Amino acid sequence: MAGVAVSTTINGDSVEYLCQPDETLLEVLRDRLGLTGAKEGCGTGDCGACSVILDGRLVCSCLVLGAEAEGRQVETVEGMAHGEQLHPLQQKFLEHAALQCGICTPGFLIAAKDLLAKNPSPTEEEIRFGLAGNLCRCTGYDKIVRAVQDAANMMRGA
Amino acid sequence: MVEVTLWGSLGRAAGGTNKLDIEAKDIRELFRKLAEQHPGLQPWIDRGIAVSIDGTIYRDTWSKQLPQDAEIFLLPRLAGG
Amino acid sequence: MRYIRPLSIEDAVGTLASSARTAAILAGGSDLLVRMKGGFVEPDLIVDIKAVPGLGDVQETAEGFRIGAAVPSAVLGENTALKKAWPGVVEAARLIGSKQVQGRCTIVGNLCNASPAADSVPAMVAAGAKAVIVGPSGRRTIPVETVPAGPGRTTLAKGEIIEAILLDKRPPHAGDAYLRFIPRTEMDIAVVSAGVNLTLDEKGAVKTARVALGAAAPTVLLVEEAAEVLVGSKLDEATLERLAKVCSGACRPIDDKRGTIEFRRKVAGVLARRAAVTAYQRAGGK
Amino acid sequence: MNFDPRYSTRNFTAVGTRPIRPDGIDKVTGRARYGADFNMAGQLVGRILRSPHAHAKIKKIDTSKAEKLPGVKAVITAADLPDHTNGDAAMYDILDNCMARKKALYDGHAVAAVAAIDARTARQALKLIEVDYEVLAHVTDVDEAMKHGAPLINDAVFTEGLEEKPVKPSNVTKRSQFGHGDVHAGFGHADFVVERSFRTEQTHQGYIEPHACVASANADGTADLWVCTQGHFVYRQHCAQLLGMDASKLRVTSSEIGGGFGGKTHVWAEPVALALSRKAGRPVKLVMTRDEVFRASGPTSATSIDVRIGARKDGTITAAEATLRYSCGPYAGSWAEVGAMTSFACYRLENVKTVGYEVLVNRPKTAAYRAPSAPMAAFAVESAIDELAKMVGMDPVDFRIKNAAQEGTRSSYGPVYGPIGIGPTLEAVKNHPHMKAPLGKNQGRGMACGFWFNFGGQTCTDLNIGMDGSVSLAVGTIDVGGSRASLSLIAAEELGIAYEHVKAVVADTSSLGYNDMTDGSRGTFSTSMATISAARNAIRTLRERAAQMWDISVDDVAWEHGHAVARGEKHGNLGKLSLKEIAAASGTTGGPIAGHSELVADGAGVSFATHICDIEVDPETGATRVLRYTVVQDAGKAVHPTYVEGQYQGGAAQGIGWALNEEYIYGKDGRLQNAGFLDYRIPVCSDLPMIDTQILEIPNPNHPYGVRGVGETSIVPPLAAIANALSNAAGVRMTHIPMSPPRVLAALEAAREG
Repeated sequence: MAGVAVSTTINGDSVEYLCQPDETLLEVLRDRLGLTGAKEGCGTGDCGACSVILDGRLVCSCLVLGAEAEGRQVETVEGMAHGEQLHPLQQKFLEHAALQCGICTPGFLIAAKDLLAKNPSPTEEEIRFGLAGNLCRCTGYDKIVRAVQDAANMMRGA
Repeated sequence: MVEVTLWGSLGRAAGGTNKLDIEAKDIRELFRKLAEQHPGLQPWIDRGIAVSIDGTIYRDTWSKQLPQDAEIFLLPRLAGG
Repeated sequence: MRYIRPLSIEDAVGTLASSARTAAILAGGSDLLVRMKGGFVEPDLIVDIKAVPGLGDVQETAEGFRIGAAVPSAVLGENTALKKAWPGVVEAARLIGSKQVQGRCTIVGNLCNASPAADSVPAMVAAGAKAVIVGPSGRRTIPVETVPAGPGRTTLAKGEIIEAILLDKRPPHAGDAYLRFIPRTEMDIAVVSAGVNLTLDEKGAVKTARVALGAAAPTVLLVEEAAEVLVGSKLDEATLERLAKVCSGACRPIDDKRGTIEFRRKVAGVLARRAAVTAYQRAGGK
Repeated sequence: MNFDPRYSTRNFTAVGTRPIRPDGIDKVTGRARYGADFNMAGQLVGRILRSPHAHAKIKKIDTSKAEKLPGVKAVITAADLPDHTNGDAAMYDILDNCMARKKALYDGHAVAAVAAIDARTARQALKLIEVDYEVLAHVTDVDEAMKHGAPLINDAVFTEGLEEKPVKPSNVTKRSQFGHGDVHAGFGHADFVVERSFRTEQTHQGYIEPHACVASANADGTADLWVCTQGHFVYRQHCAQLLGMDASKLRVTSSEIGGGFGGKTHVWAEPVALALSRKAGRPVKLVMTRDEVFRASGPTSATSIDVRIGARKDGTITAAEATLRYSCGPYAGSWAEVGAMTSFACYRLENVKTVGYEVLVNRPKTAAYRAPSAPMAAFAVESAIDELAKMVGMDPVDFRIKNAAQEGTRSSYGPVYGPIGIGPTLEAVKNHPHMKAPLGKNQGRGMACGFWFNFGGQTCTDLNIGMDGSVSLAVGTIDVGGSRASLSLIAAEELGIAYEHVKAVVADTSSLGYNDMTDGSRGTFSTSMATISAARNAIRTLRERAAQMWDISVDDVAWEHGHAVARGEKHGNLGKLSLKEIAAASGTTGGPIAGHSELVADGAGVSFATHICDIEVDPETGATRVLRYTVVQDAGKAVHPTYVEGQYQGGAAQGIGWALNEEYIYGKDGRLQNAGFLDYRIPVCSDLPMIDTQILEIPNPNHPYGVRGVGETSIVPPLAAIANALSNAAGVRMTHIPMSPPRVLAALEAAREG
């Protein structure tokens, strides 16, 4: 099996790695680059725990090959805060207790970030459908939706 | 002497009785005497029996005193999720 | 296993045609990677077609629209002209998977995966969409309904790639719609689905109609009798009743983990009826 | 020291506030480490080979080809896990479940495992293992399994609990019975009787994090295990026992846990990872795939339940009876027994009888799932209660209020209740604005009650006061949903300091005494009790140190609001000493200050909830949508109300999923058809409305702050609440869960055809 050399940008940093042709971007992030914020909940694109933003598009990193990241921009949960300054979504998730076990949280944060980038004033229904690709088994989604609403308010005000 | 009520299945293991009068000051003594008087109950005790004293369920506090006028009810020891 | 990213369609076709063993085309990967993960396929060669010029574009031409094989559904949803002309096709494409999957999945992939439950296919079939196929012996254009041969099988020959989907330019008074039934509100595979495409005459009567059903047979079903029911009508109650009945009757569904034969039959008719009403309204009918 | 757990009223300062949880920042930045986020140098990848057959004799396993594959470092079968269980039947079942010994008992049962240098090699190696199966007849349905002539899963099973020991083996491991009075006579006094049979399909806890661990066994007999679990001390005991180790030589560190809900209460693959590591001489990481999680870990029981309830014209229930059959997977369990205990627990009944049957089937070993066994029983009973209320002509809430259990009622499972919350939750529902909101076409409202026991258990904590006066709290119960925040609040409350100065962590098994796992809604109840006890012990030391600093008797030192205060006129000029000042001086007053506590937290207190829901049915497709949902539940005392709400909402959402779509679907071949999140349909964000909550606080007399467990009860009412709403919306009584669109549509069609 021939390894593929990849040059890409992750959270603004240039990164190079060698991966196998069938290795997913999720595996590369977690196992080669130590970026374990993206989680594997299913490996089949059904849970959204591995969500990342690839060239401005929300994707499941389990459904992207590591080789495909060549020359592209990848954003993960590790890149959301700036130093000690949390992203408004991160802050609001904490304040609203929008997480219990927290395994789905990185995926939700990334999906919500993408949602608000495209729609800064979503309705509750738009938030619910916008986040339907992310499964949470703990919260019943109530506090997640409220946190996203509150973060959207905060970001519009800023 | 306290009156102890057994749940249905335990009653069968004790020979078909649902109520027993036992001289016991605490849960530990209760279990010891139950096993002495009804050897068929030993496996049940080993697997775990919970003791309800006036409606409060005790699973592990074998030192718990058994008040004379209390309602003592034996129950299966359960698992939660 | 090798991963290659050809820069021309000829290279892609050449590589696929000359590959001695199993090769897989990668566009969005939302089916391929799942099948690889499950161990159902182990390709020796992965041909990523996203770097081929033109495959990532939606072009509006004199004849209509040309949708490249590597265009993700999310991009279709952002194309105002396409959405206006073919709202049913776009809404079908936008129902495939989650937001995350939308950023990757393509209607060509959806077609080539050859699932009878594929969301975009009944809408494309109803729309009379055509597939442009490139292969070792050149290009050919065929109706999309002739691509799937059965669950998981297509009529494509070795080395052939679908390069683009063609949708006709819309005449006035035309509308299409797609509806599917899923148990949840998102994330499910269609239990049964219906696509309806109508054109109306000046008086608002149906001039032409195409009705397609998904997850109702081994491949997507084009129900000609249903179209006949609609033509000439203004979708009065009796016509809609007959449409539902004909569609239910045309189904050859199975019992599986997603639904029963009875359910699929009944709901195929319900969805066809509802989709027809929406398509009619979109075509300007009242 | 004796600890008095009795409740006494007090004014809280920290408890009841809603601060940010201590582990929050790691979880929103992606830094929190879960089961699969940990790695060790030289680590191998472990993978498990699983049976494709529902029931098969394992005649021979040939691992030689796999062993020869370059990169494979260990291959194991049951032979590498010899039986150390010494007649402990429950542990033997866990051992056999970890690795099939003689027979594969369900689709997905582990039969062999490999450790290799990477995942690809491990996958290849699995394909090279040759297993010679003799496929046997199987049975996956609970009713079928009880029939005479059903394939026998274990021919050594003779039903326990019958009048006479049976002469023939069967798939029924146990019959259990509860109740009092004379149901026959009771039905004789009834003017109305409802009698119905119900079925519920098997569901999975559906935690988003698959089981994951890293095991490292050393040549000297010691080992380390990093694992996601609800009870690392329990996992240590299980693994040590199954591998024949001293428990003290196995250190288990719990990772952050990505959901458990009962499914991570006993070991699955961890002993296998340790055995692989032992054989390979290297650390082994073993992470289940989602497919494995569904096929081989933790589902709840599938059930078949008959209910009969009678009432007089005035609405008084005269008798209630239920027969409950619960699937256990292929190993004995007590799931129907719990169902039989909880069925009628909400009601005041003179005559009640419940009988449970534990049934073996060729499905994965049943595991606990949030108030295990109670939701199915509540579905059957609360559906029948609703129907009976209609027959009597009473409002369903009033009917329940009339028959609700109260203090002094003999519970259906035996004991007499102390102060309980069923009445108050019903009264709160009766007065809730939700009950009066208008409904539209095809919409209906339903309500239902739920009960759960709640547990306590063995618990210990260490509370260490630093020289700067800040407090580290080491606990031994896993934090599944914010308990580190509530326990920090408790420590702050008792010590009288600010929440910000307390940091709670979950200690590993070598750093703290044994703790039972986080199950039975016990985490905050038990560990808060131990934390209060530890804090009180620390306060005693703080008072002693203050007494030294002042050179007075400790008896003259009291502890008030985080300060030592000298009592009595002669000490009137001494002022106060803060915790911080006493801590700063600790080096010269006797060294570090700490409080410890080891206790058994009993007296958790039973829990009740009542739910209201509005739904809309599409009469043409049978699709049901939840429009509005309200949970009313007694928390005793809500320590961190936001996380209490979270428990209520999460439980309700799981119940809604169970009610509408979640189910294990088996083919005729006995294979699971939907082992993934695509076709095992847990609710997605767009499926649900906001879930309103109302927290009642009826103090638990057996906890110093009145705390009760809150984690589980909220999954109990939704199944029936939705069924009752559906009945009101569409006029059909659904008796089979889930009420999936095909089932609802079939019921609607049948009703239309009359």
